[in-house]
Amino acid sequence: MITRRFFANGADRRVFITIGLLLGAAIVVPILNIALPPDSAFHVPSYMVALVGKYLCFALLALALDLVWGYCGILSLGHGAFFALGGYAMGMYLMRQIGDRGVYGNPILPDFMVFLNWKELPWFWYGFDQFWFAAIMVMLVPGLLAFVFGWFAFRSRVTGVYLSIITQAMTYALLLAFFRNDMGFGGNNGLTDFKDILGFNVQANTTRSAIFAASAVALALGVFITWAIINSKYGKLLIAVRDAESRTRFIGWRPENVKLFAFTVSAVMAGIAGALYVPQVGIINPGEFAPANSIEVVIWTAVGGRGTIVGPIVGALLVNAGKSWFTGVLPEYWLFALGGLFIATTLFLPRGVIGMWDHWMATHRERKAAALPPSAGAPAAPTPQQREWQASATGGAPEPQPAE
Amino acid sequence: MTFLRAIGLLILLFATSGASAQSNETALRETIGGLSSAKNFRETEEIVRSLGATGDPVVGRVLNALSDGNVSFRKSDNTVFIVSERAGRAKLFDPISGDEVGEAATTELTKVKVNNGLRRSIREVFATLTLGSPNPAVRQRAADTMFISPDPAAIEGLDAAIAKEDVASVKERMIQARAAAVLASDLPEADKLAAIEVIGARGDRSALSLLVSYQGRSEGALREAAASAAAGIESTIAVWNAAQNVWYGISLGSVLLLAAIGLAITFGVMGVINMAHGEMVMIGAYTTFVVQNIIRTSYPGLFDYSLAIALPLAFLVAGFVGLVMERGLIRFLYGRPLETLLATWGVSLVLQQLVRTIFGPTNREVGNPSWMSGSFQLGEMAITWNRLWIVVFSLAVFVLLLYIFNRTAWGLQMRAVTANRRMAASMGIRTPWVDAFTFALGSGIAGIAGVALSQVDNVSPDLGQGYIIDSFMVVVFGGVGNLWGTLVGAMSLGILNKFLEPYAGAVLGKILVLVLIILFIQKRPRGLFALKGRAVEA
Amino acid sequence: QEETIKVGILHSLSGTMAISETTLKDTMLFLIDEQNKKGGLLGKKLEAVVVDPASDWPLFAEKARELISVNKVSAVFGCWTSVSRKSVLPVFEELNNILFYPVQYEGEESQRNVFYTGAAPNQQAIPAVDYLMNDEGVERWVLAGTDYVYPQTTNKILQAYLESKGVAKEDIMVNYTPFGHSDWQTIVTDIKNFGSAGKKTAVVSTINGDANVPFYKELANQGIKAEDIPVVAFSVGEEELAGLDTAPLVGHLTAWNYFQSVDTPENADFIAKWKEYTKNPDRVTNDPMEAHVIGFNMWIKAVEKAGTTEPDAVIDSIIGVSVPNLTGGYSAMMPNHHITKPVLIGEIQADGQMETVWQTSGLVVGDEWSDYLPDSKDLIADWRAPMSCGNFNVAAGKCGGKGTN
Amino acid sequence: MSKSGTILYLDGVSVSFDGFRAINNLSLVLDRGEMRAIIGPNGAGKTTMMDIVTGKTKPDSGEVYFNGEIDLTRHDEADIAMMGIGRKFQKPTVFESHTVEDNLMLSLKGPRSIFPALFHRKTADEARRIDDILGIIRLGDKRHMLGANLSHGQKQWLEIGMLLAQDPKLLLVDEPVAGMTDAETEETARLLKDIAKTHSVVVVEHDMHFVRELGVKVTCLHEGSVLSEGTLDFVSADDRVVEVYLGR
Amino acid sequence: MLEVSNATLHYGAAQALRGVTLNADAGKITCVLGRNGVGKTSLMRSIVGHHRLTSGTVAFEGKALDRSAAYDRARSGISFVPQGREVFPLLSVKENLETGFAPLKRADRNIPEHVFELFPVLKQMLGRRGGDLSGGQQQQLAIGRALVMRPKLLVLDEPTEGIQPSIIKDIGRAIRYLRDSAGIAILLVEQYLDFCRELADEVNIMDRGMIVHTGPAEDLDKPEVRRFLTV
Ligand SMILES: Nc1ncnc2c1ncn2[C@@H]1O[C@H](COP(=O)(O)OP(=O)(O)OP(=O)(O)O)[C@@H](O)[C@H]1O
Ligand SMILES: Nc1ncnc2c1ncn2[C@@H]1O[C@H](COP(=O)(O)OP(=O)(O)OP(=O)(O)O)[C@@H](O)[C@H]1O
Ligand SMILES: NC(N)=O
Ligand SMILES: [Mg+2]
Ligand SMILES: [Mg+2]
Repeated sequence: MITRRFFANGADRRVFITIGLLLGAAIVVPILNIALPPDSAFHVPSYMVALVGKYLCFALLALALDLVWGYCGILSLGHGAFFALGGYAMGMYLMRQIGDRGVYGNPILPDFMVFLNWKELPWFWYGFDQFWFAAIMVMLVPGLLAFVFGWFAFRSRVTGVYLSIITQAMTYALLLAFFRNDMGFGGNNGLTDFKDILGFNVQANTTRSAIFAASAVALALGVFITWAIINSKYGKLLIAVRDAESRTRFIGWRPENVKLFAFTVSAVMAGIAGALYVPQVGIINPGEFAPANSIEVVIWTAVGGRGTIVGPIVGALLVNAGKSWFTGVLPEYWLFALGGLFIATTLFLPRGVIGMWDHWMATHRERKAAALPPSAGAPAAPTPQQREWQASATGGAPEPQPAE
Repeated sequence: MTFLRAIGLLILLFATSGASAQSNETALRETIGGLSSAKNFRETEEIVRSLGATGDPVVGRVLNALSDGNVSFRKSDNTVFIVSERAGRAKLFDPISGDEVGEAATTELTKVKVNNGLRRSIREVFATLTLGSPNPAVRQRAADTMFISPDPAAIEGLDAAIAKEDVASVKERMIQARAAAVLASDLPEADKLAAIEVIGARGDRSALSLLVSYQGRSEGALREAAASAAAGIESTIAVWNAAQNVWYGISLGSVLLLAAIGLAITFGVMGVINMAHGEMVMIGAYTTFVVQNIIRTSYPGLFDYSLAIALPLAFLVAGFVGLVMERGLIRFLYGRPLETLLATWGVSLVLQQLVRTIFGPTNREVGNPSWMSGSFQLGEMAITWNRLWIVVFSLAVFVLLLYIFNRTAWGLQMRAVTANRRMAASMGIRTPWVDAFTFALGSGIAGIAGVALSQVDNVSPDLGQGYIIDSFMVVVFGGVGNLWGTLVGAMSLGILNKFLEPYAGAVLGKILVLVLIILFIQKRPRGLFALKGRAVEA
Repeated sequence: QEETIKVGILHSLSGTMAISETTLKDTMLFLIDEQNKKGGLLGKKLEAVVVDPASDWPLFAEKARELISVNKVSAVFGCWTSVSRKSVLPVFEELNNILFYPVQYEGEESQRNVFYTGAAPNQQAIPAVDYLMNDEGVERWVLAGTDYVYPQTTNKILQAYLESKGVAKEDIMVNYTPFGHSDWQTIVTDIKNFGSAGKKTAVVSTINGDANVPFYKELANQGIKAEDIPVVAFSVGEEELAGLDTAPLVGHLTAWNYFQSVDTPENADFIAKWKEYTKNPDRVTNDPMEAHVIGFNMWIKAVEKAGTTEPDAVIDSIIGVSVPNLTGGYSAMMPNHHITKPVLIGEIQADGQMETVWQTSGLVVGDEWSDYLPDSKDLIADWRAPMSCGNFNVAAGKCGGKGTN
Repeated sequence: MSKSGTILYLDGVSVSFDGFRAINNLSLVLDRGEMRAIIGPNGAGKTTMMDIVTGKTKPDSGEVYFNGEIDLTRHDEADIAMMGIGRKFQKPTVFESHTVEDNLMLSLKGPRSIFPALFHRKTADEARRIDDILGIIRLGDKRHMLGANLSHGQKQWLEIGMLLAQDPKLLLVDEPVAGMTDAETEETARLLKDIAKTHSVVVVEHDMHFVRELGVKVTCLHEGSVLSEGTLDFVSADDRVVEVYLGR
Repeated sequence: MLEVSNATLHYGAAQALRGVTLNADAGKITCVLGRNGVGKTSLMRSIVGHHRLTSGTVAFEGKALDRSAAYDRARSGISFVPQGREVFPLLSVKENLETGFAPLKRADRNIPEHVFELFPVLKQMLGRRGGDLSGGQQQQLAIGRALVMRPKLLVLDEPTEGIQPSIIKDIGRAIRYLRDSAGIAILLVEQYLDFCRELADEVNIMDRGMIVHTGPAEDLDKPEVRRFLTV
């Protein structure tokens, strides 16, 4: 039991180290990018800044998903939707900032509206010329959608795969809707050709570095908030709802509210991630709503380790860095590499990178504490065969199951 | 133009009045020879018209070949041949006798070009030539062609043909063709009113088309008659349209059913979130491609049986891949359903890229065998054979699975193992065997779905991706673990889609369907065929 | 290590667009290979840098940045969809590099760093409609497309064009379908119904990619013959038809600037070498490939002219460069960064090839700003000094679209 | 019958599943502060009756009142639990990935909304209460063990502990001593008698020694309705009870 | 018939069995008793093959079982009534019983009449889903299901839990009948002391993962044995 507590401290320490690293990166990376000459060994190229900045946004998205999936058992296959909505809110602000510098020189209407013969700005574009308004919308729109969607779904006790599938239906419907040019969001091409953010040129190195820093800080904040949530009594409740939803009801909790809160917070986090992502990649289009994108987020989280705070971040960084790297060096075979990575992860790191590390450390410590000869204990990372045996032997999984 | 037609008419009269037209072969040859010097489509068309004007049935051969793009002339001497090309060589046939007269490299030949307008003319000319054919089906086709492109000059020819005709249905078509020609002529109003009635009674789309266009050209009583006849047809067509929507819905539903039914086993029954399901479908489709490819190159005569051959093969190939997947991967993940998502996603990426590497990224051609091509008319509804067979096939697969699932020992063991693997083992059930073969069954079924889907969709490495979301939607909408749910789910989504599509358009229709699914799940949080009671919560 | 000139290839090799773009990657490798056989460029060998943007639009931007910043390529050949091009535009602008874009598109763009070697709407859509109207006597039009920007814009232009030619509104039916639409039963029936109004009807299809195969299969099975209701497509080439039994589709039309069947010595030579390079006697060629051939040769020539691969120099020197195309003429790079091309209308043949049935008498200059859209008819692009502007308003007499005052 | 003064009042309650009547016109009244033992053959409807009271199953007909005034059929599980009805399930269900201690902590009486939970800090009072309960259920040395890793009997005890932590007005206890040793059974009987001093309790059991130990009024259900009611001796002397339940 | 020798078992780092040695003979009822959490279930599950022993052996009819999977053990004649019933919830009662056919020869694939004699309620409820049954009914089903397999060794983990008194008596009679007529070995885990005392030919007492006492049923009245069963 002492080991447990010690270990719990270990997990907390890891969280704070992560926060520290992120805040450090927020300061150091821009300095290394801007202040050092390009030929310096410590210079961080702008290319890297943009790339890592993008990964950080993905990490925040994965963390958001983990809050609901890892800790509350809600496997959302539609989290990309919240990310994309946040991105669109930011994109709309950036579009309005273009002003009359668009190709048609129309001071009000974005280019895509001009060439599709729109005569005036649709009402839902009002206000997006103000940053504060856009910033509110970045959080409000995904949050509200999640709230309304969750309110109905959780109250109706939609759980498990049924919930997963309707979240997928939601993002798919949004994908199709945003594809439509008539919706007024630029159709398939989405929103592009951004010029300024808060009066600074989005393409300038300094701006990039600033957005990078903002992403790192946002992620650090996300980590902190998630950590605070998870370690509160509410966090325990969240896990209780994940494991035995109906049981919580019989002791007086309302699982629908428990889930709704987490789902909404998570959607807001995803929205912020999307908003930071857009100025860094320079485009937001309906592709972000694609169900496959949301599934990928699930995969990052699983790779890193579901139900841990650092896991999704590690997973998002790892998979995306892998993708960037593989698509460059193995353009024709990278899918084999990535697919193989996923398969190998499930086989050899069944709890994800972080989960496996924890498991290993825990067993290691416990064994030490129990002072058993090593041969007597079960091996820490069982081979596939052994695990199959265990899986079939233990019937249900010893690890938490989702509601379905 | 009118001059040519007049000649055509004369000759036609001559031909159909029974006097055998002594074919002047040299003259014919000369006319045909002109094809080599025609400078544009218009000139070619004149030659076609004058060939038709001979009224000599032998020109049918060359016209047919021309329409199919199989007429060429030799660059060296401008002789015109009917050709049959294969791999850079062409066999040459005499355009009149049809006898093989030699061979040439395709590079030595120049093809006589045809376009749609020309093909249309050939079709018309052909019709007038074949109105007297001994084969009633050919006569009927001729009459139908003449109905679609009415020509007042043909009235007399039709009259003669009608008089001779003894097959009632063909006769009726001729009368309708005559009526169409009458409308196009400058005959008196009374004749035209009678013609409108005849056309109105025909009641199909081409009749409607004629009437509507005539309505635009006429006035007074004729216009009114045409309008009311057209309205009559339109109202019957509206009824047929509704029936057609149902049929389309069923047909879309059966495609969804096929795509989903394998998943109903691997996911619905076994609980494996099988993201590689679509790739199993794809493997089935590629198996079909390979089978057809071999048949095409080595046993062309077997083409009509290609699907029958592909079906068991696809089942085996996809089933085998499933078996390997289960043994190599899935079996380590029982009890950890969510991780199957990660692993099978990986497998799906690998399979896609593998197929891309082996077969290339582009679409591969999978043809419809003749019994799956074309359509037949049921009232005003065109039912395509491929869709019909797919409906039949999907239901057959469904019934088969239902039988295996509910009536066989294997089915029982399958359900026991997936409910509680450990306890099933203690009942003496060989769980690894059951797992492996159940997964293989689900994959094999997906494979044979691929055979069917290759008939309506494109065979490309992305094939599976196009179906995976719909498949999950169907299985979940119907209620996980319930085969009937999958059937009813697929059919209701198909029909719903097809009823929304005409009003909302394909895009909005699809969005609406998704929104309705979301709303529906609120009402029935465990799908259409939800299991209820303690047993489920336990 | 000998110094090379690097050329970036930015085409999706996986995901939904791989089906179209992979061939273009192969084409580029082939062209680079050929050029190296000829001794390379400026005395150096060319080196292809291939990356896979995986049909993922933001990834296009990332990969473009990687090609330019990390791999230091001199020019990039890539993109297919408009959205991928839109996604990389700011990158090319910021890092000042060159993109050759080989696919027909909706126009309404002219960017200093991009060279558009595919067709603008006036090089494809409008001549096709003219052909149908004049040669086939079409009076009633179905504009069917995939619901995204290229079809939407093209159809907007066509609608305006048709109306200017006196076609009534009720004689135009517009229909959009989602990407990858596979169940065409209803729409094909609608087309059939629309076509039975007694007027000659044709379908103008801007249906994209994957959706075409099931569309044509349905057309064939429902027995819609080209003689009755011809379909003219702008996104269907030899590559797409390779996946279809074209026998029932004979006579349906496509409009492009190149067909594999074009009977010229240049083309025969190109096809032969291409088949040899790919070691596949069945490999087909298509229009975007030709666009890359033209673009690549133009770039080679411009680099030779400038004596450097420096983008600024090449951007200046390439205007006016003219290279042989594969249809027997010369294509020239115009100041608006679009090129001159012939327009060909072809009918689909039973062997999956297109047979040219009509052809513009001369070359058509790509018109980036459509004359049929109210806000773009006054715009022109000219990247030569001193104008050097992609959206010069001739009415206002200044660069920058409309101008604010 | 008057509802006032009753803690639980069921009248004419029926429920059927796919045509099978599990509860058939059942009437049962429990006075405030009363403890009642319920026995009856397997499938008599005892668990179903608890399902109805706790809101898990809605009756097809009949009245179900709590505290004489609250119509339980109009409330859902969480409401009912909040009103003060606690339940121990026949098949023990605990939060598997929480420690024994956290299982208890989540069950402790207190506000049940999100924000208080978010900013909750464990008070000394709560800590004491948890320690007390751990003592009662004898899982003190397992307080940091995960629920999943408890043996069957240990889970039974934890369930009882969670019920105690809720401190409900009415306790519904379904087969509390199944899987316990005889000694533990006696212990449990003592515990329940202790609780019954201040609470109302309904206990379902098949263990007649245990029921005897409790020494309270016994109701025997059969086929969804009351077969016999009275002291244990009275009920076990009933021939019908012997016939369908006790056996000879 | 069944010999367990020196069995140890770990859950992760926690040890549940510490060198257990136990025999169950044909035609005898062998009882295992012990307080909660001493490892009875762990032992039974190791015997039927749900857990793999860390060390030690399990032999059945002279053959070592350590490497064989649960289904092979079932096929060799071990059938198991687990604690917590584990009926297949979505299968009907009839189907639940029929899962026991798997190890049988085709000719034997019927449900023995004595199953329904023992548990008449199962006959009435053949069509109902297992999961819908009441707790006690499920327990009856679990026992019935094990009997369908015509076992040579019947392992029962607290089979009387949740069952009404009259049927407990019937189960007792049935177990005795199975021992006497079919001569099968019965391994019974029980908390219900009286039941055990009446039935057992031999009792084994467990404590903290070890067998601390083995002897005839009468031993249960000895205080040094009782000590292990009190709180
Ligand atoms: N959802 C359901 N569907 C069908 N039958 C059900 C359902 N729920 C309960 N039953 C039946 O209702 C009856 C009453 O069940 P209940 O669980 O209340 O019995 P019980 O008195 O608690 O029995 P036990 O002592 O065995 O626990 C049983 O016959 C059971 O099979
Ligand atoms: N999966 C597991 N992981 C870790 N520890 C476990 C696990 N299962 C059981 N244990 C522990 O092993 C010990 C023995 O458990 P077991 O279930 O064998 O006890 P038991 O004698 O059957 O008890 P009961 O009478 O309560 O059923 C218990 O202390 C329990 O906490
Ligand atoms: N540019 C296109 N075809 O998207
Ligand atoms: Mg009960
Ligand atoms: Mg036990």
